[in-house]
Amino acid sequence: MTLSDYLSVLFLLAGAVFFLAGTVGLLRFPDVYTRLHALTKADNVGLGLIVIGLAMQAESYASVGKLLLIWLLVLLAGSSISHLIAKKALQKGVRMWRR
Amino acid sequence: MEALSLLQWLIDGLIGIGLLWLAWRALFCPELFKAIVLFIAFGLLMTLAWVRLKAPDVALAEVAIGAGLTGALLLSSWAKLRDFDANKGMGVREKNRVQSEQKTKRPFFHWLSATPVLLMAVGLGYGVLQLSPYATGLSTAVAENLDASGVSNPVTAVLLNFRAYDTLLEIAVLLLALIGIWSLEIRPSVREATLDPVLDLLARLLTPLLLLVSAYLLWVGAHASGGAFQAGSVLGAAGVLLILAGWRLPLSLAGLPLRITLVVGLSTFIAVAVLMMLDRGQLLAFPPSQASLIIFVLETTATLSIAAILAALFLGSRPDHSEKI
Amino acid sequence: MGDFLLTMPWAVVLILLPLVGAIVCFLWPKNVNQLGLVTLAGVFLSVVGLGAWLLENGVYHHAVGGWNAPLGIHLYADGLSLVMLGITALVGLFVSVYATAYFDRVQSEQFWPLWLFLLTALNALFLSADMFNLYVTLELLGLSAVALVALAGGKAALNGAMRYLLASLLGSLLFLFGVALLYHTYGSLDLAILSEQIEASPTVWMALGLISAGLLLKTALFPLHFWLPPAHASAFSPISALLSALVVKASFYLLLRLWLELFWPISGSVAGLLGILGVMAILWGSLQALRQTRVKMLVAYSTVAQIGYLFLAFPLAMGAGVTAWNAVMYLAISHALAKAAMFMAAGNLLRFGGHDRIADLDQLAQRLPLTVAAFALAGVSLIGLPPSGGFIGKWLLLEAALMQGRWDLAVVIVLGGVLAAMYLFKVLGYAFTEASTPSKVTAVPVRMEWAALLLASGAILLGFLAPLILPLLAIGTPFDAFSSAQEVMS
Amino acid sequence: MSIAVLYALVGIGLFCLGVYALMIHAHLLRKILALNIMGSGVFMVLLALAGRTEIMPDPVPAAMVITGIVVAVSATAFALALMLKISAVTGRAELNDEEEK
Repeated sequence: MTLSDYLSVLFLLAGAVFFLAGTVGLLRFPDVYTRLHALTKADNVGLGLIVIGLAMQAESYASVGKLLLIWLLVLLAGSSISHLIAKKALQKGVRMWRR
Repeated sequence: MEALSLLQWLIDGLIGIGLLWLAWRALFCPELFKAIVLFIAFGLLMTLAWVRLKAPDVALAEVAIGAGLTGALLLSSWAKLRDFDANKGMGVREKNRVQSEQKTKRPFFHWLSATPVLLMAVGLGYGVLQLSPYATGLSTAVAENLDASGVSNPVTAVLLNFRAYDTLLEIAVLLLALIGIWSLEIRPSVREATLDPVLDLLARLLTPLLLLVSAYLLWVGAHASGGAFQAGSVLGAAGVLLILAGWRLPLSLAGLPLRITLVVGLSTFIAVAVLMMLDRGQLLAFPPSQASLIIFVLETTATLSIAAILAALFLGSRPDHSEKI
Repeated sequence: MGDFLLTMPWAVVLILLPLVGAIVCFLWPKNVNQLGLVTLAGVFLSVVGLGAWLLENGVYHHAVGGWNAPLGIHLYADGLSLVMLGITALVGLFVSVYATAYFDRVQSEQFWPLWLFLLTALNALFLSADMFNLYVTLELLGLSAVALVALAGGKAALNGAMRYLLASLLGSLLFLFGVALLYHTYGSLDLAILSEQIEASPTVWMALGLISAGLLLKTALFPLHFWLPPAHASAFSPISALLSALVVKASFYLLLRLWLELFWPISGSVAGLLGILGVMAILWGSLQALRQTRVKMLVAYSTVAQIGYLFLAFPLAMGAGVTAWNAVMYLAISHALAKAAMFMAAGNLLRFGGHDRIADLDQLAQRLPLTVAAFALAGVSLIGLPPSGGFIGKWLLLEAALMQGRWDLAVVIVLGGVLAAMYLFKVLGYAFTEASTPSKVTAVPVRMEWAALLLASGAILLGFLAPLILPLLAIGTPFDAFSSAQEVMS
Repeated sequence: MSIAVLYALVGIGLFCLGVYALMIHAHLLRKILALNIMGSGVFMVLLALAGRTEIMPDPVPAAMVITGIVVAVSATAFALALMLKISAVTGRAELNDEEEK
């Protein structure tokens, strides 16, 4: 294993940690807004780290480009949909959680 | 090697158990909305299973149609059902609705149904275990004739050449479903689409990208995973997104132009079938030298029609009527 | 001309012509009635052409795409397919003429594309020799049939359509599961190849069980008939006619074909079970028909009973081979003509009085003589009185039963006829008398009365045509594999 | 047991779960879900058993499954539309067993 392999593993593991944290947050957080917050962490940062880790193993620049495109698409879709869900929840009068 | 195969078993086992668990939850959890979301997750996991089974073409079709479009159809139908309940004005309480959503037949009937189903499961399992552990099916026959088929992706070769007649009838089924739905004369949903700037922007950004992806899938289908159905469903998804963002077909296009788009795939298929019949005396027999061109034409028109039909299935009501009412 | 008849690929025309017709009707709904009738006439002529071809050359084979089985799909036609195609075209033509008068503008724009899709599916099913292709045609058939039922739009029709759709989809999936198992056992989907290779094994048993269960559900054999009466009784009358006469027969045809090609060599013993279900269907269907208070519901239950007759042939064929199969095919086509005519007559009653309550039928024999005559003639064939087609069918069936000393089945055959007479005379009796509550009446278009009467006369005429039809049925000896197997056994 | 058989058994499980749910549920949307899961089970058996080989997996089942998926979405779309129509007319997305009896 070369240095880049070790780095890859590191990034992938870090990404997995974010996904795990995001999932725990999704299950444990008290209301829809905080859950969305947890979810986007997994999507944005977690997936970003995994994309970096995979990009280091990619065989061509084309596949690096594809990986980046996937990340950007998920960012775009994830943020739009989180916005829509939060807006709908506000419209329906879902209260924000207070301690 | 040993460890790797153990890891593979672990992954496949987890996928299998996950599929069964999701299916069970989707079918028996009390709330319908949850059930639908679980079903969509089930579709996504199915996609993984297809990849594990070395069928990337099927995986693409499953994720676009099985999980994506079916999921969108289910969710929008669920929303319309809830709107009916709200419009009835009898104040259908949340509790009532949930009761109707999980209503089943009498417990006696559960046992009556479970027994034969269990027997069937045992019988089928035994039948499958009795199969010979090695079988190649038709893979050698396909490989031998692949050169004459005009494409190098074997699945596309089967779909659009060796068994193109099936595909012709399948596009007919798709069109028939739409005609059937239109003849039900469902009133267009009264609720105006709430125009949302973010959704609008998303639709504007994604539509060109989806067009590009669709064109890529169509082109790549000849030699790698992809093809008319995958391309058509991605393009159809763009249509669904536009419908969700509140965009509607202008009335001037909703009549004959739309109908022509809907049938162009099937019509081209029939026209090619008849031409080949006249030329070579056999239905859908493509001369090997021109097969790739013919398949490309068939796939392109089919993609257009499939996309239009899928988007129209999602809309539900006839677009040329919706504005009049 | 003779040359033309023999060079045209009629089988392909039979599949593509109605499909093109459906597309054209969908695109330009202005002249649907004319377009549809021209298509039907074309289909009818193509069946005649195919018949001429088959008489000259024996069976018809067409490897679609030039790819031979097992890689490609084969179209196949013999006498059995020809007779089914013929009855479909004939009934279809008369129902179409009837429909041009029955439906208003909007309804006919919806009716025609769906009906032409249904016709495509029927023809494609009768001509296919590939298991997966058959699955696709079954789905095409089921969806178009359900969409047609739902056209009527009322509570009952929509419920009936939904029940029908669920049953139909379940049946198709069971069928597909069986096909999957067969494919993975023999590596082929082609009927001819499968029929050569098939041997008894647990996998094959499961496959055949699933396929039969799916097809029996679609054929509505007792006790899987629950979906049929609501769907057939609540649809528009011409559509009820198509469903009862043709759609149910299509899945029966497929079951018969698969039985002859695949099942017989390995599962002769299941025939007895099918026979018992057939007997129960005859008795249960007839008794339910007797209890009904509305004409269309009565006629629909009569279909449940008549389907039972078709399954009596399975136990009898063990000893009587070709006779039993001839009998059952004769019954199937006579029933198609008679039942279509009967549903059309019921449609006339509905149009005339605005209802189909049996007890309130008001002197119809005097006021709608042609319709009542059509109902009565169709009834003669259903009961099995000479000289009708139904009589020939039951006579052959009785012969097969008596030949083997199956007195029990012979009794049921006769008893079914008596019960049919009872429920049909119940309707006819009220048609001659005055009802206590006279109702407002609407004129019935002449075309609708004559279409019903002519089809009913056709069912009677079949009684004289046996020397013509039985040789047609024998083209390509579809029942031969069966009689040779029988010789080995005896 | 191979991976092919493992997935085939999962397919059988899905199919049987679907049949059971189809029979006992009253809500039509649930019945439609059940049919879809049954369909997925059949497709899985069809495709999984094609993997019983060392060489390239058989492409014919893959083509059949793609056809099946398209047919299934057509049927699902039509069934959902019919359900909405029933619900609009009768006020309930269920079949009425009682009225017929």
